[in-house]
Amino acid sequence: MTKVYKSIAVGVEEEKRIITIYYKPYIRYEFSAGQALSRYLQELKNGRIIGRKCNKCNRILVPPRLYCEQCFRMTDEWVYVRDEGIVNTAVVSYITQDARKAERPEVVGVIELIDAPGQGIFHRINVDPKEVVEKTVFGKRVRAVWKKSEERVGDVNDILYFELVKS
Amino acid sequence: MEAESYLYTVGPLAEQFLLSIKNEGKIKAAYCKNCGRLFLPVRSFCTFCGKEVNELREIDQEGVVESFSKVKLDSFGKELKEPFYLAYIKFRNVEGGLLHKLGEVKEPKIGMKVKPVFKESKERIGSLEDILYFRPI
Amino acid sequence: MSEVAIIGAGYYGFKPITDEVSFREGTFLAAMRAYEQCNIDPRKDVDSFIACEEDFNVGIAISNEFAVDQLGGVLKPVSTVTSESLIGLASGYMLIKSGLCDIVVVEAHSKASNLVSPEKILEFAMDPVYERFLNFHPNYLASLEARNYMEKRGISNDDLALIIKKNKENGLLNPRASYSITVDLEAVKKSEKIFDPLSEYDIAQYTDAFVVVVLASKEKAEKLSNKPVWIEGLYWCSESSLTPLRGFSTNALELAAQKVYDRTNLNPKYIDFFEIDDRFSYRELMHIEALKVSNKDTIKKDLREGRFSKEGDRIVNASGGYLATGVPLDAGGLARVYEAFLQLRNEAGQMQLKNANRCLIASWRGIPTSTYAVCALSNGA
Amino acid sequence: MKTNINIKNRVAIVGAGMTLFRRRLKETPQELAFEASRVALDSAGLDVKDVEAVVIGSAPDAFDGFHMKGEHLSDGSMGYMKPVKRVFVGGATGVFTAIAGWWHIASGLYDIVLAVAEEKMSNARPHPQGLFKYIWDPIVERPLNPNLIWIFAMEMHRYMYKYNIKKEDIALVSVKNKRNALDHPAAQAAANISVDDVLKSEVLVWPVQRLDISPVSEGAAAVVLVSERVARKITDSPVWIEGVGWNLDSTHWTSRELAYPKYLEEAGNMAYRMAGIENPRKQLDFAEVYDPFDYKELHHMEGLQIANKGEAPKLTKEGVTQRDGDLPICPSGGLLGVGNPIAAAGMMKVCELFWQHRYEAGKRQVRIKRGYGLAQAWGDLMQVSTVVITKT
Repeated sequence: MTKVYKSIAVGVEEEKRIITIYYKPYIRYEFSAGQALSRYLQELKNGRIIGRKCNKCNRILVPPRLYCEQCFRMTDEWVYVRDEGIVNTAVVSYITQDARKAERPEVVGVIELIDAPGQGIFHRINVDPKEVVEKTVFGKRVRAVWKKSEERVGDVNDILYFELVKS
Repeated sequence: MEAESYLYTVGPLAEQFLLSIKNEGKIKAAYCKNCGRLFLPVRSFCTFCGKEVNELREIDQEGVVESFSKVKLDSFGKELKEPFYLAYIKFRNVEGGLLHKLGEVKEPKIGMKVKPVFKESKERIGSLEDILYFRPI
Repeated sequence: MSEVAIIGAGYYGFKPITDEVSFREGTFLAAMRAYEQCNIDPRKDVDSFIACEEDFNVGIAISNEFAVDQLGGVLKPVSTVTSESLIGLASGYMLIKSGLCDIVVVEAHSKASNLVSPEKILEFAMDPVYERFLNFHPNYLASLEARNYMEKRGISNDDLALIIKKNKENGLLNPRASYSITVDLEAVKKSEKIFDPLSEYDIAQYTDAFVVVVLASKEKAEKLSNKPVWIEGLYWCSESSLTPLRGFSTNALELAAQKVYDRTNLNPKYIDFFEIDDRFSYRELMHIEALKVSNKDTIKKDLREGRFSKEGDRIVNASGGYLATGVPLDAGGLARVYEAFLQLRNEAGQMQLKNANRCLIASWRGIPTSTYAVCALSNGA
Repeated sequence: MKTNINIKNRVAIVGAGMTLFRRRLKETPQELAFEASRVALDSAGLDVKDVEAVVIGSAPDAFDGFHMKGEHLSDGSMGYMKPVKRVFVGGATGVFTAIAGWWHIASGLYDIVLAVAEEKMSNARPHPQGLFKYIWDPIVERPLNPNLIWIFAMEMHRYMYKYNIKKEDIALVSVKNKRNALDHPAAQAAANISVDDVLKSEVLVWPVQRLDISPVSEGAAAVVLVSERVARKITDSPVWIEGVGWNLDSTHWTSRELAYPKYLEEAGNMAYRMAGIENPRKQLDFAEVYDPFDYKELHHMEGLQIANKGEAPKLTKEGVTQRDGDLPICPSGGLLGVGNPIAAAGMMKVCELFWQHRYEAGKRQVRIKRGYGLAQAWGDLMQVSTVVITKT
């Protein structure tokens, strides 16, 4: 027999009547970005994308890492890559982070960088949602659109979004 | 890295425990039919023998201070304007006990007998905060 | 002879702040050192990896996601044990004993310097109905326990000062002991008892540390290492995390230690040195009792006679313990394994103890838990 | 991986139990863990005294709202004065809890181990989905304000693009599992729906719609694991754990091919090798594949090599995966139908193995012809899978 304990289900209205305990947590962090990502963020501020190259497998890792996870060794050098790539996947979001309805749909996806094959960046893509639904955006070439240099702070949001490269 | 806030359910038997504080001004303990233990804090299972528990029983309201400390820092590590005595209090024939404040006391002692002082019944909401503190007998 | 050995161990950090690395980079540096020591390639030689971490200590909701690349574990059996790192070590031990794995890597780290409010994180571990409402700094749970214990044993703050002095000064020879200092007993006595009856001296601070340990089966260990350190026995045990239910007890540690003694046919007399949790000064004494290194009637006398010092006959925390190195969150158990590993291989430099052939390690997860692990290590001599 | 398949000690499942899965339950996390444990122990005819060690599985601490959730759950999980350990591999935790229980016994150190998984998701306000932002990289991803569903939508869409798979074919999974769940006594989201209902449901993150997703749930599930010696003594019908596998891919999901779960192939191979299975499509009787989203069932069937790449929708369409098909997938009703209290949902799948093998699944019963069943779970940043293979 499938043994199921008859736990007590509570409806949304009923929850207001039973005793519950309210608690407001306070948990904050100041993360060390580390050597690789610190430089990455610094270069974003300069309007450039930088990666780390592993001279054993010859891959360029973006976002950069101090170590090559495939070869298990320290990566060897810093390499700038163009802010252009190919759309690997894309979706249209109609909801916010905490599951509320978004004011307007937002397209996000993974952009595989031209100069760092196999390495993708996760970001917003400024494209008609129709292109996503019809899957025509897949494989298309896109380029980063940056904030003005005085507005950049060293954050992934220094890139506003990626947009289609007009051919 | 947490939610904005949490709303915890307290469990079916602990709810009865909190209601008896609210409605009767009484601290009750959970009673395990299987092993015969009375225990606090109240939960709907017996930690000791692993059986379901669904009964509360009245206990002697007189407690004994097992230990105490003068609390000077709050949960943020900030200095409290009004330090208070935190105590661990046990009750006769009851396993476990309760953490609470001591009041109306100058120099607490381990082994001191205390009893709970409740808020006015209309102010009680069904929480351990319905007990203002424990005071010496 | 035991079937599982430690063949490599490496670390990075043991400093109050390690801003120069991310937690992943720090772990990578520790892992590289551990692998180099036993000359293994994690991409080829390791069968499984275990990371010991808690989400709220890392700051990521599923910390396991971020545990893999820096260990060389990509596309391998990697998992997380959310517990004290000695309990993670126990998992590696069991994986080898089962016959499934020959080499297992266990990792733990602390990036405590990333935590803005460690006390609020600890409060978040307490019970929302029965504990959190009082709004006190979680260290007061230790205060209650300390007063209860001190009263029962007739131990004074002067006695606790002896532990503080012993451990903080033992650490002076330990490169990992960032909090070691020479201790002026008078200054300790005068310090404010902010966590009444404890002062800041009685409470170990946090540290950043990254520790990686390589375990191997007997066959592999003998092939890869000329100085394997054998795991003779281990056990772990929890009582209840609910302080008001449990009261002040180290029953779970006592049981864990007894199980290890029973399984290995050892008793404290056969153990050359002890590395045990001392995150609160009085706790070292409670743990000594639970491990039967002393007992309730003799503990005060043994302490005052210096029997737990490096010159004594029951050496406790020759490394300096947490009071000297700081508490590296759940990496504490592995940190102690690292200290024992050096001693048992006669590689502890100025700290080296004579005749260090067998060590007992006891770890605790700190307040509000009652989770302990005990591990007996030996160099086979 | 040079995993040694000469396991010294065989392990059996001898009891299983669970709570209701619901959006909101009155019990505390400890109490839910207790209820599932108690029912599982009773079904094995064992007492708390018999349990030698406990393994707990639970997903992010942020859901229940407890730091060190394993410590909080321990005495509810029959762990008082016992060795207790919590394991955690994101969504894959439920099945992994059984795997960790397995290695306790396979090591020869323990004979009777309780494996318990629990999740309480509705404590968090305003919505538990908000918590998922903390699963992303705090430096390069969190600043983009991601929603959990984004990554799954990105994976789903890549899968659809690469193998040219249609939404209506994916929706068949949701229809099947929610219908299967009508026969599950703990089910939260059982329903008789059509493909059209799925396609017309609210679009959350295209291509993910409301009915493609499992619900927010609370609940617990547990199994009792024992050594061969004990199993022979206490039951005539032990369910043997013949294979276990787990595998974790790189954190950097943006540099992985999302259309195919390579890590699952590796985890599956590890378990198949141990169980001596060479052709899963032919040798398995049924599989409880992880299905938090409908496309995931298809994705996972392919990773498990039950279907060729891109061909799981075809098997589904042909009815192979129906309860009366040749290889039933998710006869329990899965996460889509029974509910998804994360770790507990994975453990529910292990419970289902137990009930199916013992012919205790009632109306959900599938035919056991060849003797093998499989449960699988998946998690982290689309990067980890855990697999258990059982045999009658």
